[in-house]
Amino acid sequence: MLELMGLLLIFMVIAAIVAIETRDLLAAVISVTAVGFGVIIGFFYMRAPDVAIVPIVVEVLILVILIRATLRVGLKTFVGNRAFFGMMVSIAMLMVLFLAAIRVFNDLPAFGEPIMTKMIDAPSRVYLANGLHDTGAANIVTAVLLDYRAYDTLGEATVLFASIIGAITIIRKKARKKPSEPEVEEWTV
Amino acid sequence: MHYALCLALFLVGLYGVMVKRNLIKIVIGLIIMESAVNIFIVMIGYRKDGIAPIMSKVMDPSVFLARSVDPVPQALVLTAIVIGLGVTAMTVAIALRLYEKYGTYDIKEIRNLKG
Amino acid sequence: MDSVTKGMTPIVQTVSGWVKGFILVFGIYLVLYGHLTPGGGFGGGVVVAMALVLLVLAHGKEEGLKRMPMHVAGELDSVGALMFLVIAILGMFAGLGGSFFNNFIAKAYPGEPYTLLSAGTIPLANIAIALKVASSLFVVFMMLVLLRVVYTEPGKDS
Amino acid sequence: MQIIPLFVAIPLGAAFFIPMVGRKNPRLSDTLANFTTLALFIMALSVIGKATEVYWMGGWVPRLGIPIGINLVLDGVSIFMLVTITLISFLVTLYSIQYMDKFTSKARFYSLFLLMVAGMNGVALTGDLFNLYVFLEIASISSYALVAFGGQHEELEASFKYLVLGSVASTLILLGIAITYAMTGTLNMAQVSTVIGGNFQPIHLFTIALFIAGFGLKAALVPFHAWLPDAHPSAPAPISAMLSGVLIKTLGVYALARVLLNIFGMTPLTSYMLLILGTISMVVGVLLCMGQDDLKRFLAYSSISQIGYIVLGFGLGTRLGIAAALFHLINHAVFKSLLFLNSGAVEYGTGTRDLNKLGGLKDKMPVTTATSIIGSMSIAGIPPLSGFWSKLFIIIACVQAERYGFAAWAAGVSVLTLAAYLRLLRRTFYGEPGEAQPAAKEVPISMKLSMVALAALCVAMGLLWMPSAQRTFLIPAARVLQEGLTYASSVLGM
Repeated sequence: MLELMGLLLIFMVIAAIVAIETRDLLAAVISVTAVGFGVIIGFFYMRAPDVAIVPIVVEVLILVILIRATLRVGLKTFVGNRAFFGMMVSIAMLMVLFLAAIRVFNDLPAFGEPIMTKMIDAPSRVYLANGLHDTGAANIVTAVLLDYRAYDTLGEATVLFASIIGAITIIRKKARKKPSEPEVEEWTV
Repeated sequence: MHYALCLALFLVGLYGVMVKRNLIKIVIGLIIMESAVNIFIVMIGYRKDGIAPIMSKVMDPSVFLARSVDPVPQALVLTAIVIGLGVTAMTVAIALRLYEKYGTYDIKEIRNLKG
Repeated sequence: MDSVTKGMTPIVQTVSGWVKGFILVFGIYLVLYGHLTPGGGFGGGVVVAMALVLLVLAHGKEEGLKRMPMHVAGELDSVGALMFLVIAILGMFAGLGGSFFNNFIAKAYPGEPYTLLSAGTIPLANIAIALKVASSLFVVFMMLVLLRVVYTEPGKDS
Repeated sequence: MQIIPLFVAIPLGAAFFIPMVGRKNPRLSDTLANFTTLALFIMALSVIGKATEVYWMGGWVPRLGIPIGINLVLDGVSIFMLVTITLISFLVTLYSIQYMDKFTSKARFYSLFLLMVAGMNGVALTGDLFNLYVFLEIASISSYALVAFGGQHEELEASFKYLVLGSVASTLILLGIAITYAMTGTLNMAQVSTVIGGNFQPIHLFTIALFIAGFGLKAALVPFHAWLPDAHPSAPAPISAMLSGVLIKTLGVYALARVLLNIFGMTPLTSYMLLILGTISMVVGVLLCMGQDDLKRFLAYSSISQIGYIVLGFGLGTRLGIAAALFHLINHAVFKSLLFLNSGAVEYGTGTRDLNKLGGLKDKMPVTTATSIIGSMSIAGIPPLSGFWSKLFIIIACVQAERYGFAAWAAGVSVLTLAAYLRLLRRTFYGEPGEAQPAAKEVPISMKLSMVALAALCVAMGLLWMPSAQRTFLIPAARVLQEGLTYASSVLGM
């Protein structure tokens, strides 16, 4: 059944190439959403239902944001690439990276045999064996997310907070004032 | 094989970021790169014919340990997705403001700074 | 974009009125039972946010902002983040040898597995995260999607 | 020790709290932010000289030697970085009280600022690879927003460029972390280090290359430096000071040193790579900086050059080299933030930072002139100021490690730096009065205070090389990095 995953990945690569290369705006945005939904199907296939719920909504949100960002300004098609020379250099660099990576990726454990099956003292085994007893959460992903590695989750919430505050700051209409002027507070929407 | 395809997806995104001139295309490139890394992370935790890492009353703990996929990458990827959303939101915010200032998404016409 | 400010047709408005309650309940279920089933604070939070977004799309920006003004959403964002941090810090005080993010409730009163109260601080943390995520996504949506982007001519720059 | 998580929790709490109250009361946000950074600085001073301490989040101590929780490690280098970060951030918040009156939304400025500080503190303390990534993103995302804080054309453009390259860097780092996890099954730095055990396969070299590219982008080493000369000048002056002073060092140089030296262990190949990258950055940075007409762009290019010195010192891998690099790191944090704050003062007083319009400011702005002279002479390496000592020790370390060529480059670049800064001083404060000179006025008190404090530190910092200060502050830090792979045993207690 691993071939299915391979097919899904090939589909995603094609969708990604379309998204990058097409000149039509709407096609590009829809193709990138297709990549996103490919990721979600992959998550379901790889037994990660927890993870799959969040990106469904996130993908839709990103789709809406991107469509608004472009359609709103009435821009339908794209113009081309950077200079030809720079493009060739980039492609050559990426090819070298790809060939190097293919060589070294043979060292990775085969797909379908995670490292925790071989490593006797991998933390994952502890989580699977003792998670329910330690934390009381039957969902081991939640146990990892909110108890064993809760500090990461605090960081994640903080990233979201920072990006919201940052986006509000960037969007605000009036950024500069005279030092003597009083503070103005506005919400742009 | 699977990992190489994942990397190809990553490089397609990187290509978009490096070569394209349109701000929205650059954002799309970034999103593709993030998707590629996310699916890579979940792939390294997948176990063939595995089950989701959620215990149920009827399951024997030792069977669960022997069959469940790795829960850690799934926890990591959830964090990575939310971080990716934050970055995307901020990128689009800046792109919109740049549009307000310049009336275009083309990076060539925006180029004021020498670099 | 008239539909954004005024809302959609009465048919859409009526249907979304029925649906949004279900979405909201589903979101809250995901949050509260996140430690037992797939879901959790992030999944539940985004679903709750989508219920609000649906309201805005169906009834228009004005109506949506009347129910949930932007500065309230911004403050809820801060409150959710602070709540999560406070849960973490409370762990430091709970008993001797407490530490940051100590699951002090589960350690002191281990509940019956597979029930709502089994996981100590995890459901509380889920609620805090859901509050934070829902208000964040609502703010992002309102800001980036409903923002009016107008190109200002050079020279008229504020 | 319960103080360790507070280094992250206090700035986070303040950052979440300030937007709620600061909306109605701007002066309250000034007070809260300054109080927070001052408290952090005092806390950082109080842990100097402590032995290595490991804090397990959530009380998840290792079970049968398997680290199941996230750990914070307070060792010599972490203490060193914490002192640097909190010192600069305190003086910068002090400066911001009056400087940031030029902008709206001050409460959100402080919130983003404190998030950045929390992110950097988190990076300095963490002992877990993925956690490193998360806190790196917190610091990066808030810095993207802060660069665009002014909302003008150049700010937005620079911020977009910075954001795109920064996100590419973060994604490369995340890919590196994912491959590391796939190979070792763990994220704990100490355990990763024991599992790899200095036993390299090709894929480890590939991972190291990903980390060097990622952290190199964050640190703006030369082939990856394109964003820095745009982003650092565009930001408001206090933020430029933070970015050039500590951010690139914490997210770039420190994280790179941790990963390369403590996890993978230094090999001749990585050592040589760092030496080359450092030297190229040093030379290219100083050459590009000489042709600049914008005061802040000049300083930004000079930062690239000085980062090169630090990386060169780390690349040597000897105890003296690492100690000198750390010494230069803290010195550069002090004098580069001073110079950026000076440039902010010049902009505040005259309304421009174009060197062609400046000149002859010494009578109108005496405090700014005096502190600028101290800062410039320190960065140019004039004895007895701090920059002289750290550069001298980097050169001595090169000679001691028998890298004579690199020593010659370092000495040559330091002469060029001196020439560049002398010219800068002449064009700004001395020479013919420029067209902006008549309207110039001296800056308000909080900005003066913080500049004078930094200038005093420039003079005093040379004392850090005295034996007693060296023993408690520099040497423990250098030892952690130099003894690379013993990190694992000291963290896991084996």
